[in-house]
Amino acid sequence: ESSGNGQGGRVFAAPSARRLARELGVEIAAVDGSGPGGRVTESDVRAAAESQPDESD
Amino acid sequence: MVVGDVTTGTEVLVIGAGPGGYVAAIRAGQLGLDVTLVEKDAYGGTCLNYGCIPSKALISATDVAHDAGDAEEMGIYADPAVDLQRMVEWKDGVVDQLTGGVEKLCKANGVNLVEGRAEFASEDTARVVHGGEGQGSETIEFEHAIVSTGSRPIEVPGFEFDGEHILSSREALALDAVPESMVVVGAGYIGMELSTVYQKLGCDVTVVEMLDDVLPGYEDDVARVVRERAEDLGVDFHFGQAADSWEEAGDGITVRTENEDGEIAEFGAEKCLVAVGRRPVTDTLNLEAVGLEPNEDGVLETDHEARTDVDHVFAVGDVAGEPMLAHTASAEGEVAAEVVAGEPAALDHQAIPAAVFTDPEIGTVGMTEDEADEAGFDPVVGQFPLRANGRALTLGEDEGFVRVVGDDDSGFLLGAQVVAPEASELIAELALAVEMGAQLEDVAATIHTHPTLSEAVGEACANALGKAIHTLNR
Amino acid sequence: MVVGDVTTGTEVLVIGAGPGGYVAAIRAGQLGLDVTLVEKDAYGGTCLNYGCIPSKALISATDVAHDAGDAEEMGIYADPAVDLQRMVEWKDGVVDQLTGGVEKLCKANGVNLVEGRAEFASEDTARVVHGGEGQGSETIEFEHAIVSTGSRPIEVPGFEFDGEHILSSREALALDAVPESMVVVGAGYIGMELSTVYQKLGCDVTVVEMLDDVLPGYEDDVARVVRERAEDLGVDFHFGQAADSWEEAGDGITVRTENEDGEIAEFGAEKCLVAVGRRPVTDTLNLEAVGLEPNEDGVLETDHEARTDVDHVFAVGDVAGEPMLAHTASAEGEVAAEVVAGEPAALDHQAIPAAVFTDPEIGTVGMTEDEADEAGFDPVVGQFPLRANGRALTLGEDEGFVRVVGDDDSGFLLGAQVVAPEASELIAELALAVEMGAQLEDVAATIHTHPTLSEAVGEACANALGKAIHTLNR
Ligand SMILES: Cc1cc2nc3c(=O)[nH]c(=O)nc-3n(C[C@H](O)[C@H](O)[C@H](O)COP(=O)(O)OP(=O)(O)OC[C@H]3O[C@@H](n4cnc5c(N)ncnc54)[C@H](O)[C@@H]3O)c2cc1C
Ligand SMILES: Cc1cc2nc3c(=O)[nH]c(=O)nc-3n(C[C@H](O)[C@H](O)[C@H](O)COP(=O)(O)OP(=O)(O)OC[C@H]3O[C@@H](n4cnc5c(N)ncnc54)[C@H](O)[C@@H]3O)c2cc1C
Repeated sequence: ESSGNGQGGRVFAAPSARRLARELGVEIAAVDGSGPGGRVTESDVRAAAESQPDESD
Repeated sequence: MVVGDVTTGTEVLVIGAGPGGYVAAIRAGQLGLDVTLVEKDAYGGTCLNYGCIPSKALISATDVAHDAGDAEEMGIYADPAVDLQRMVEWKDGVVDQLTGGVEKLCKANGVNLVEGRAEFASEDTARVVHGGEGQGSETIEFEHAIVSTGSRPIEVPGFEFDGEHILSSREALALDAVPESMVVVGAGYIGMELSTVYQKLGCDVTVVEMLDDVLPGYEDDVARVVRERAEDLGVDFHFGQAADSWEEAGDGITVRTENEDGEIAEFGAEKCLVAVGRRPVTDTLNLEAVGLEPNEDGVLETDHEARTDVDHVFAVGDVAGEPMLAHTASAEGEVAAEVVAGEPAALDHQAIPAAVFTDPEIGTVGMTEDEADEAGFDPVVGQFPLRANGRALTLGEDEGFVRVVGDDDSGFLLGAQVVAPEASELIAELALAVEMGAQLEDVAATIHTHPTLSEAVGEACANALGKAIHTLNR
Repeated sequence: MVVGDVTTGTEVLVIGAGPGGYVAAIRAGQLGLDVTLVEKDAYGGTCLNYGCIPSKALISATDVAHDAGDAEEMGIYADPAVDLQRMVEWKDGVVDQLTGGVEKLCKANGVNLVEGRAEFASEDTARVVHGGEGQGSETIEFEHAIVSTGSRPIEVPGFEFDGEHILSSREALALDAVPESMVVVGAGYIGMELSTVYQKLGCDVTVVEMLDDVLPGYEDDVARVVRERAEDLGVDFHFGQAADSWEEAGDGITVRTENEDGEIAEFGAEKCLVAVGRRPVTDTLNLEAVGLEPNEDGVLETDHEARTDVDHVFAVGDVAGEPMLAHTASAEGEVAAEVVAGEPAALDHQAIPAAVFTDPEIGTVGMTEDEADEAGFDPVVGQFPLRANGRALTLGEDEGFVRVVGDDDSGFLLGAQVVAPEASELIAELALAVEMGAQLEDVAATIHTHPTLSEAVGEACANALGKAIHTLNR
């Protein structure tokens, strides 16, 4: 299995991207990163938020 | 209702003003919450009054004297005399400045300060008994509570702290004269920091430790650097020895230890410092009243928002368990305050650095090679010896190394172990790197100022990539 | 052809074995290139032999003595005696260890070492005259050349270095006794570092500087912290004074200076150190032969690949101009070697940190607030005073601050100015942050170990975001 985001409890993303994920309600460990090595960027988080079904009622 | 009892209300009640509690209170105040902070003893808690700050003050001051007395090679001839009482007074001045600052910052951020001991009275009230005779008490209604009551030293059976013969770290940081000799029970970080200080001050230190090396939990080669330096300073180590009993003997005491095979050894000394760990303070809070029960280690368990099993009660710092470190306490305190204020905060830190202020210092963050392996990564390791670092040589302190652990597939930096002068500062760059999800290459390609110790950080990362300049690459 | 002349060939000829040249040579060797490194004097260049390393060695050793003699407040009583000759010998030992290491690393990486002075003979040959009488010379045919001949101190007219009365930094780092008094011409970083050392060693130092403060190029509040500390130590400053002439007087000399209005002032001293800047060494290379001409400042101009106007000739380090720093030289050396080897390397570093080893130290990286403004950013500034940092107080060194400059729109960290103990190490984290394109929030959200100076870095970033804990936010 290749290493990547979420492996071994590690999230490879800057704190600013992780905060954005929390704001947008995105589970960052499940986001595929487009940055170097698979690092999750803010735009990855935004893209994940847009493609995510709206869970609010 | 007893005389002098009043009832007040608050949005957030914080119990305990250590680095967990006071930071939570200040942050809550910044976020516009009505917050009350109760402290029974001293602002700043263990950390500022009896822990981090006093120990680092004595370590640094001792080094000023010791280094000058040990520098003939550099052409420096000195025989410094140390007046420990005055050193401790200076340390107290540092503490006062910082605790005074904490009090001022709390007030400036609108925190209500209450002096006294708090315990829960119901799900949403706490009773505070004010310090001193006849000072009365009050009942505080709260919407949210943040428990930050910290920890206290564990006592070894038969070695109750008496402040005269058997000392805790707190008392060892406030002696008015250097003892001739001292037995230190426990070679964890507190025991090792204080053994080093006292040995450098001219005390004959003997360390007895149950396990087979200093600094359990640290890798062998890291611990070895610190142990060998302590041995060079004259500290006498006895491993595999459990403290058994003690008795007065002449002007001092005899400490008896027992090894695995039941063999008894005796160590004479003027004083004995017991430093075998710390335990959360949860027994004096009447936790049942709020519906909480600590786990078997006395810890209040919390989730990623620092929340306990009871929704409106949070726990931060030592009382919430390992790692029992001041900066963890503060980080948790900030998160708890932000969560109470409705912010999307979480304890999702990837990197909690830790430092040990021995000689040389240790700084660690993230995973070791073994941990990376267990977590399923393909670890690649880079290392750089301090003796190949120009700045270390100009400081006359060239023992130790910087080691970094990365993932070979992705290049991500997973952790680092530093044993070096200023390791506590060097770990900051590596913690940022781990926290940000940096790759080894990011650190290796960053220009490091010459001549600095931090060049060793860059080179260790370069070494992992097979392109260090000042050491041979594997 | 003269007697003893031979012709050899090499893929890469590196001229000068300072931190620019030897790093280029080692990297070229690592990349499998056939490389020849010519050095006329000593491996390690100015940096290891007469610059960074000797100065930092004397600064650190002096501090060991000075700090102990100045710590009564901490309960430390000492009156250290310094034998400068022995201190300089110790320093020489440090230098030998490092230069020996450089030589070994070169050999281990397959670098051909040639001792002698090189000059270009044609577009693809250089002539090397070996050191010492009758050692002969050789002609080296090269495919690529990397020029790394460094810089030398600028002489003030009338103040030719004589090693007795008028010293350059090189000689000031190798005295065998502390002069009673010294006039230092120039308050740049070299002048300030050495003034501080000599004042602490008991010499009466007078600094004369043409401009109106110390450390031209640094912001006022940064320079002020260093100047005031130097004044407290007893250094006597005279600004707006240009060195005019000198003459012998009794056992020493009288230095005459002139201000803007033509008024003359006189300063008596045992010795005079002139430290008014450095100029690239390009005049002894016979550059015309290879088709190159330095610019009016003597600099060999280069592009983002460290390449000169002549395609197969590169220039790195001081000879390629500002910033004249050892780590810039090394970074350029690595890039030049990689470009020669066909790698896609470039001098695209976003962050070149710089340090000044005064008391306290200065560390800077990236943009100041003004520079950010001029570059069209919307600067937001965060600052944290050292006197609110616990570790600084425990070190007894609480002057200075950490300042960070970010862009308000994007949150990106653009630069930092640190004046603090260990500023040279603290800047490493900030350099990584700037290099990686980190946001203020990334650094602020990273947990910093307690108690460390690096907490001030985190708090400065938090302050810029309005959420520092230990200082009031604007
Ligand atoms: C010698 C020593 C050295 C150390 N060095 C370091 C170091 O270098 N770095 C590091 O990170 N950590 C260090 N630590 C650990 C550090 O001190 C703790 O991790 C930190 O203090 C935990 O903070 P806290 O807020 O959880 O609790 P504490 O700092 O223990 O504060 C708890 C506060 O709560 C108050 N309190 C308790 N019960 C009540 C009550 N019922 N009502 C009102 N008030 C109450 C207490 O009086 C106390 O002030 C050291 C500890 C020791 C002992
Ligand atoms: C007192 C002092 C303190 C300093 N402190 C610092 C500091 O703390 N940090 C920092 O970053 N920088 C510092 N510097 C600056 C630093 O020393 C230079 O930036 C650095 O040495 C530049 O490296 P270089 O390789 O370009 O040149 P150099 O180190 O100058 O090396 C050039 C080499 O080329 C050789 N050479 C010249 N011409 C020829 C020739 N024709 N043939 C053969 N060999 C030749 C010379 O002998 C020399 O060894 C300091 C400088 C001084 C003087």
